[in-house]
Amino acid sequence: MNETATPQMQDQTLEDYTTADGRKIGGVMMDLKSITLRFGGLIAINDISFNIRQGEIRAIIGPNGAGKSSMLNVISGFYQPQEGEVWFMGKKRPTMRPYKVARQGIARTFQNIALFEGMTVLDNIMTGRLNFMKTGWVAQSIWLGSAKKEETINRQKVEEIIDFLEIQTIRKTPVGRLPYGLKKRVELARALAAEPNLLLLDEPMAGMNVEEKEDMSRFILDVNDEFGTTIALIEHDMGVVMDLSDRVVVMDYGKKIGDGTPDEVRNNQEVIEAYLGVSHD
Amino acid sequence: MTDSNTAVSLPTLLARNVQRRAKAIAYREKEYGIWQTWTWFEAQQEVDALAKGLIALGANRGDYVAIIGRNRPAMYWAGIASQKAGCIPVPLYQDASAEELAYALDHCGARFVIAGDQEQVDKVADVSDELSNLEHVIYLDGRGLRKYDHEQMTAYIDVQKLGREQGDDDELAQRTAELTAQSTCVILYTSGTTSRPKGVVLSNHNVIETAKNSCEFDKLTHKEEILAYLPMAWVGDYIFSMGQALWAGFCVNCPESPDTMQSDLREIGPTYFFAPPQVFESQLTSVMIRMEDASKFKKRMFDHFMKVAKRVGPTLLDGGKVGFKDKLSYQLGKLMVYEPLKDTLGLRRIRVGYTAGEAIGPELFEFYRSLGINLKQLYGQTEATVFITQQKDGAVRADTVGIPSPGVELKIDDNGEVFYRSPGVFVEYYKNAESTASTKAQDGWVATGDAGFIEEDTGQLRIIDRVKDVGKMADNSLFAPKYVENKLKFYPDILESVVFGAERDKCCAFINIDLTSVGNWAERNNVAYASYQELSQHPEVLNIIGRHVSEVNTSIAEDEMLAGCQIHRFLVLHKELDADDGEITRTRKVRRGVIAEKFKDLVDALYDGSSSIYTETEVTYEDGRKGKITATLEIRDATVISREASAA
Amino acid sequence: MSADFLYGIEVILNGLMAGVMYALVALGFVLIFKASGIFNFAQGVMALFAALTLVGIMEGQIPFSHLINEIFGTKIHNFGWEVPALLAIALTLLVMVAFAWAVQQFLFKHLVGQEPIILFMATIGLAYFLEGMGDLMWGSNIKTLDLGLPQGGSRVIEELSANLGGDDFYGFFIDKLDMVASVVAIILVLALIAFSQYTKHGRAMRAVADDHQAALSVGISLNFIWVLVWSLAGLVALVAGVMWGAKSGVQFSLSLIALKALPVLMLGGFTSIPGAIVGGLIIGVGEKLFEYTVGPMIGGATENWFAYVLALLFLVFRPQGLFGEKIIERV
Amino acid sequence: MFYREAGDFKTSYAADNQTFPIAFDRYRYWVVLAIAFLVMPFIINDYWANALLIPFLIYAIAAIGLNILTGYCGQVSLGTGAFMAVGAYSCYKLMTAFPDVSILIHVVLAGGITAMVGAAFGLPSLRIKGFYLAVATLAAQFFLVWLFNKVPWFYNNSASGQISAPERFVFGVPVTGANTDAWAVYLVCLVFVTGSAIIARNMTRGSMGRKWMAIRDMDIAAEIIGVNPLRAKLSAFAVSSFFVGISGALFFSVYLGAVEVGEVFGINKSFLVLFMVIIGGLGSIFGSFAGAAFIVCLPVVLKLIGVDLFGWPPDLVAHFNLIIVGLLIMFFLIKEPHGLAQLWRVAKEKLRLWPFPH
Repeated sequence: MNETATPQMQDQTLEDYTTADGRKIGGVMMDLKSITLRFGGLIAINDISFNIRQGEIRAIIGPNGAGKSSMLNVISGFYQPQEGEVWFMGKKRPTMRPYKVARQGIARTFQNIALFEGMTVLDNIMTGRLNFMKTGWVAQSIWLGSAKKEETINRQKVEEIIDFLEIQTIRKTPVGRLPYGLKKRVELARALAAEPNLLLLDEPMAGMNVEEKEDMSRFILDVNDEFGTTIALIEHDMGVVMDLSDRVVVMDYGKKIGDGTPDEVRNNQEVIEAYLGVSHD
Repeated sequence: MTDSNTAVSLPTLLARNVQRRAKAIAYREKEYGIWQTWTWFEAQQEVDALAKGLIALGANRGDYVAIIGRNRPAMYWAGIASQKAGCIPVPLYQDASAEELAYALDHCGARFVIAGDQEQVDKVADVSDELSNLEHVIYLDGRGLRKYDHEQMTAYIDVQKLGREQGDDDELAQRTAELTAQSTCVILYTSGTTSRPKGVVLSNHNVIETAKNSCEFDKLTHKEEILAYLPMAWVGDYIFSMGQALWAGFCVNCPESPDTMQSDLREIGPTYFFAPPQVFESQLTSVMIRMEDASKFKKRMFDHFMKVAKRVGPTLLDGGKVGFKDKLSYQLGKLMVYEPLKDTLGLRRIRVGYTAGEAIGPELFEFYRSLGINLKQLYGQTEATVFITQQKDGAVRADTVGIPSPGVELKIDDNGEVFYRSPGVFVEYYKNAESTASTKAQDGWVATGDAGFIEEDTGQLRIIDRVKDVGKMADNSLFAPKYVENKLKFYPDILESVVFGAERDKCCAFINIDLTSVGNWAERNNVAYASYQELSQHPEVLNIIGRHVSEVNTSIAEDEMLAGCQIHRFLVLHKELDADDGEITRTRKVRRGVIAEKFKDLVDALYDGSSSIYTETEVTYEDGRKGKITATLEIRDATVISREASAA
Repeated sequence: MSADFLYGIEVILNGLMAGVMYALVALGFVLIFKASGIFNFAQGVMALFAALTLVGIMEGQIPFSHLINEIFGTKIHNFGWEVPALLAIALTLLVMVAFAWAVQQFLFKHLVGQEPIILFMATIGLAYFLEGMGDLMWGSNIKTLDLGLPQGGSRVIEELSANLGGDDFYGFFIDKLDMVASVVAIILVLALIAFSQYTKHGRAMRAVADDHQAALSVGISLNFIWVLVWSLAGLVALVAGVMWGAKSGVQFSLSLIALKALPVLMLGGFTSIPGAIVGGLIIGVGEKLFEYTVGPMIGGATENWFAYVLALLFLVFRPQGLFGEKIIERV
Repeated sequence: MFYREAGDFKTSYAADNQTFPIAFDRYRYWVVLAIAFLVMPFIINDYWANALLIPFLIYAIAAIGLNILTGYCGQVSLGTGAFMAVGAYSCYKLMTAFPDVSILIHVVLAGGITAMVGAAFGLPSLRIKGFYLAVATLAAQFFLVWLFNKVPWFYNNSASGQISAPERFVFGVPVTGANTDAWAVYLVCLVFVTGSAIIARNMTRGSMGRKWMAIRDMDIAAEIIGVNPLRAKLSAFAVSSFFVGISGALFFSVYLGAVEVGEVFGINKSFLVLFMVIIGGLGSIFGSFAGAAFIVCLPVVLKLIGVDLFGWPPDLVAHFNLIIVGLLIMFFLIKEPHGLAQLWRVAKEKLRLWPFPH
C-alpha cells in the first residue's frame, strides 16, 4: 500500500443520512483494512476489514474467542497488527503507542474493569482529563495560578459527566468499595471525560442485571445523542445489541462472517450457524 | 425603612433585599459537587430575565403559571418572576400522577407550565390534549428532551435569554408596580384527604403579614440558613422558603437531589428547620438502627447518656434548674453524645425547629428536645397561611400546639371544633364559592375541622383529633384513634398503623412494619425472607409487634379518659399503605375511610374473633400498572389492662 | 600459551566456582518463588541463621545466653558438650523445618492473595527479624565453622597445570573448599531435580507452581507444599551457609550473598532452575573477569556492583530474563 | 467526637479541593505548624535535637521522597541510600566549590542534581516492573556507593576518604561545622521539611499525581487513557530523588557533619527509609511523617527501656531493635498494609461519625 495515496476510500462515497430517531450519521471515521493479528502461531484476527462511521453506534459481536477484544485492542493501539492498515479521520495511522492513540480522541472501557482502585471516583474520572491538563511541574508544585485554575476548569467538566451519569452520591467514594454495576458506570465516566471522538466499549453490560443493563443502554444512547460521540461496542446480549446499534460486525474464529444492519445480520445464514453452534467445516 | 405597609408584594420584598444586602447570599444549591451560590442581586437578575422572557413569550396579566419540580432556586425564582410578570404562580406537587396534575392544571387553566425535568414534562405532555388553555412548557433540566418537539417547549435558560435580549423593561416595571397587597400571591392546592384538591388563593397581604409576624415571633434574621426540601406546592415550604426568606432576607439552600438530602442537611447545618413528624421519626429510626451495630461500650455509653438527656435535657432547654451532678452529667453527655450526634444528623446549629402537620409522638418529641434541639410545635393550615398557633421558646410541650400566633384569634365551638381569624386567612377557594362559604364565615372566622380545647392555665391549644375522627365507642367512651396510632408509630418497627373502634365495643388495629428496621433485625438474626409480605407475617415479627402493642396498651391505660382505646386485637398488613393506592395522602396522612372500605374483610375478621384471614388486595406498581396480591394474615390478641385493674 | 591467557582461564575457573555458589543461593529463591510467588529476600539471612545455628549446636552454646545472663544475672554460656558435625547438621535442619512451618503459619497464611510486592516487603521484615533473632540466640561475634572440609589451594591442580605455561606461570590456584562446594552444590541441584521429578511431593510441588487452583482441586494441600518449599529453601540455605561460612567465617556479611543472588535471578528468570544455574555461572565468571580485566583501571572492587549493572542492562533488553517466556499483556 | 461539620460546606472547587477540607483539621494543622516554628526552637536541647527531632525531620523528607516513588507511583526502590549519598556528595562539592553561596541554595541544588541522577536510574522502569525493578535499583545502590568510594574527586582527595562539612552560616548563624546550635539546625531542617511536604502534596493532588497513581494502580489502563508511562515514571523518579537528595544533603551537612559513604548511605539506609514508608503508609504524606517518627523513636525508646532502665548492654538492645522492626513490618503488612496513615484515617472516620459505628 502506498502511504502517500490520497485517502480515497470506497466508503467516502457513502452519503450522510439521518436515522429514524433523528441522529446524523456521517462519513467514515475509522477504517480498518485487512487487519491480521497473530500471537506467535495463533491467529487472533484474520484479514478483517470494516469501518465505523461518524456518529453511529457500531457493534462487534461473536462467540467467545472470536477475536472481538483483540479487535478493540488494535483500534486503541494496544496491539499492533502484523498486517493491515488503520485509517482514522481520513489519515493512515502509523504505528504508535496507546497513549498517543488516546490523544487522538479514542477512549475506551475494559471488559474486566480497569479502574484505578486506589483512587476515588472523582479522581478516577479526573484521570480522563489528563490530556487536557498542561500545567508544568513548577506551577503544580506551588499550586498557584494556572494549576489551580486548570484543576477547577477540568473539575467542572467532570462534574457535568458525574451529573450526566447520575453518580453524584458516590463522588468521593474510593472505587474499590463500589459494586460492580457502578464501577462500570464510573469507567464509562472516565472515558467520557476524555471527550472522545470515538468511544470503544468492551462488553459494557457484562455481568449486569436487567435494570442495570437498561440504565447502561440509556446512557450509551444518551452519550451518542447528546454528545454525538461515535461508539463501537462489544456485547454478548443480542437483544441489547440489536436495540442499540446502527450496524453490526459479526466475528467468528478471527474472521468476519457478517456485517450490516441488525436486521441484515439477524438473517445472515453464516451468523445463525455460528450462534447455533453448527460445526465449521 | 420599608415595612409591610409598603412591601406590598413578594417582588417588592426582593427589591428591598437587593437594596439592603445586594451581596448577601440569597440562594444556594448543591450542584456539580459544590454549593452554587446566588446573591440577592444575582437572584433578582435571574428573576427579571425570566419575567421578561415570560412576557416576551406572550404571558398576560392574570395568566396562571404552574410550577412543577423539586426544590431548586430556579423554581423559586419562577414563582417570583410569574408574579412580576403579572401572572399567578401555581406550584404543584412533583410526585403527583398525570391525572392529578391534569385536574389542577385544568382547574386553574394554566397557560404556562414551568417543569423541572423530563419526568414532569412527560406527565404534562401525557395530559396536554385535555388542557385547552395550556400553551407553553418551560423546562429547567434539558436532559433527554433534545428530541422533543420544541414548538411549544422552551428551555428555562432560553426564556431568560429571550428576556435579556428582547425583554421589555418598562412593561415589566409597569406590571410589577400594578401588584397590590390584595392581589393574588399564589394558589396552593390542598392535598385533600377526602375530596378533590381545592385551590387556596392567598394574597400578598396574607403571605407578607404572616411571614412578618412569624419572623418576629421567633426573631428570625437574615443570618438564618434553611434547607428547602419539602414539596414546593405545600404551604409550609411556600411560607418558609418564599415568605419568611424574603421577609427576613435569609438564605434558602436546595439539596442536590432527594437522595442526598440527609448529607446535604449535614453540610448546610440549618439554623431554622422544619420537618413533619415522619422525617424526625425516620431519622430516629435510622439512629437506632445504626447504633445497633455499635460496639458494646459505645452502645452502653449512648444508652446511659440518652437516659441522662431524657431526665434533664428538656428541663435545661426550657431554662429550668437541675442538680449540679445532673448538670455535669449532661455536659459530659453533650461532649460524648449529644453534640456529635446532632452534628452528624445536621441538626447541631438549629436555633428554631418546628414540627407540624400531625401530632408528634411524645417520646419522639422528647428525644430531640432532650438533645438540646429547640424543637417546637406549631399548628396550622393552608387556609391560614400556615400559622394558627405556635409554641414560645421555653414553653414547649409534646401534647399541646402552643398559643395563638401573633394576630390570630381563636375560638372553640360547642362541638369542640377550633375556629380562627387572622391576617393570614385565605381569600377564597379558587372557583369553588360553595366550599369557601362553608369554611370561611362572613366575619372571617375559619373552621379548622379539628377538635381541641384551650388549656386554662397555659393558654395553649390542645388538639385531640379531626372533628370527624374523634368518635365515641359503643359504651360512649372517647375514641381517639390518632392518639393511639402515634403511640404505636413511635416504635421504629412500626411504620404506620390504623386503629378502628368507632361505635364498637373495643379497638383493633392494622399495623405496617417498617421494612428498614425490621429488615435490619431479620438480617442480624439470620431470618431469611423473600418478600415484604413474608417478613410481615413471620411469627417472630408478630411477637415483636405484639409486645409493642401491649406496651402501648399499658401506657394508654394510664389515662382514664382514653383507657377504652386499648387495642384488643391486631394484624400486620401484608402491604405498605401507599399513596398510589389512595390509602394515604401524599403527605402521608392515613385515609381512614378508604382503608376501612378497601380492607373491609380484614376489619370484619378483627371483630369476629377468627385467628386468620385470607385476603386479596389490588395494588398499583410504580409504573402505574395494577396487580393483585393475596395473603393469609394471622390475627393476634394483645394484652389489655382491664379498667378495674387500672382503676385499682 | 601465554601466562596472561592462562591467568584468564584461572579467573574463569574461579568465577565458575563462585557462580556455583551464587546459583546455590539463587536456587533457594527459585524454589519458593515458583511454588508461592514469594520473592524471599530473607534467603541470605536464612543462610546466616542456619550457619549460626549449626555452629552454636556443634559448640554446645546455650541459646539466648546473653539475654538470660542479663535478666537473671547468671553467667552461663555453654552446655559443656560438643555435638558431632553430622548430628548437628541434622538438628539444624530440624530447626529450619520448624522455621519454615512458623513462617507459613504466622506470616504467609495471613498474606494469601496479596500483591507480590507486599509479599516481598514482608520477607524484608522477616530478614530483619531473623537477623536480630540469630544475633540474640547465638551472639553477634564472628564465628569459625570447622566441619573438617579441606582448605587452601589445591596442590595437585597447581602442579599439574604449572607446565601449561611459560616461566611466568605457576599453575592454577584453585581453593579446595570451592571445589568441594561446587561438588556439593551440583549434588544438591541434582537431588532437588530428582526430588521434584520422581517423588510424590515433588510432583505436587510442581503442580502447585503451575496452577494453584488446579492443584487445589486435585486435593493437594497448599499449606503443606508451602511448608515443604520453605523447608527445602532452608536446606539450601544451610548448605550455602555452611560453604560460605567455612570459607570466610560466620558473620553478618554472609547474609549479603542473598543480594548477590538477586542479579542471578534477574538474569536467569525467577522461575527457572536451569536459569538460576546458568545465571549464577554467567555472573560468577562475568564479575571475576571484569574485575581482572577492567577492575584495575577504575579502582577495583567492582564485584560490588558489576552483577547488578549487568543484570540491569540485560533486563532492559529482555525483561523476562534468559529463560522466562515472553509476557503477553492483556487488558 | 470532636468534629463539628454541620455548616462547613463548600461553595467553590478550590475550597472543596483543599488539603484539609474539614475546618477542624485545618486548625489543627496551623496549631502544629505554630508550635513547630514558634515554640519548639525555644525549648529544644542538644540531646533531643540530635537523637530525635533532627533525624526525624530529615528522614521525613527522605520518606516523602520515597513515598512519591513507591507509594504514589508504585515503583519500589531499594536505592534510597545511594540517592541520599548523591545529595550529600553534591552538597559537599557545591559547598567547597562555591563557599560564598548560601548553604540553603546548595541543598536545593543538591536535590536537583539527585533528581537528574534518579531520573537516569529510573530509565529501566519503562521495561522492568515490580520487584524486577526493585532489584534493578540495587544496581544504583551498589554502583553509586562504589563510585563515591573509588573516585577521589568526589571527596576532594581527602586522606580519610570521608567528606566533612565546612562551617557555613545562615543569617550569620552557623548551621554546619562544629559550632552549631540545636535550634538553628532544627529550624533549617524544619523549613525544608515543611517546604517538601507542601510541594509533595501539591504535586500529588494535581494531574502529575493522578498520572503517578494511575500508573501505580494499573499501568496498562493508564497508558490506554493517554498517560505516557515513561514520562510519568521518570518524573516520579526525579521528584522522588529530589527530596531524597535534599534529605541526604541535610543528613550530611547539618546533621552528621562528616560522612563515610559506605557506612552512612549503605543498603541498610535504603531499607530503613523503605520501612518508614511501609509502616507510615504508602501513598500518604502524613504517613511519611508518622513512619519517620516511628522508626526514629523506636531505637531511642528501646534504648531508654533496655539500656537505661534494665541496664542491658547496647548490642543486646540493638538485636531487639532488629527483631521488633522486623516483626512490626510483618505485622503492618498483615494487619494494615496501608500503615499508620490508614489507622489515622480510620480513627478520624470513626470520630467524624461518632457516636455511630459506620
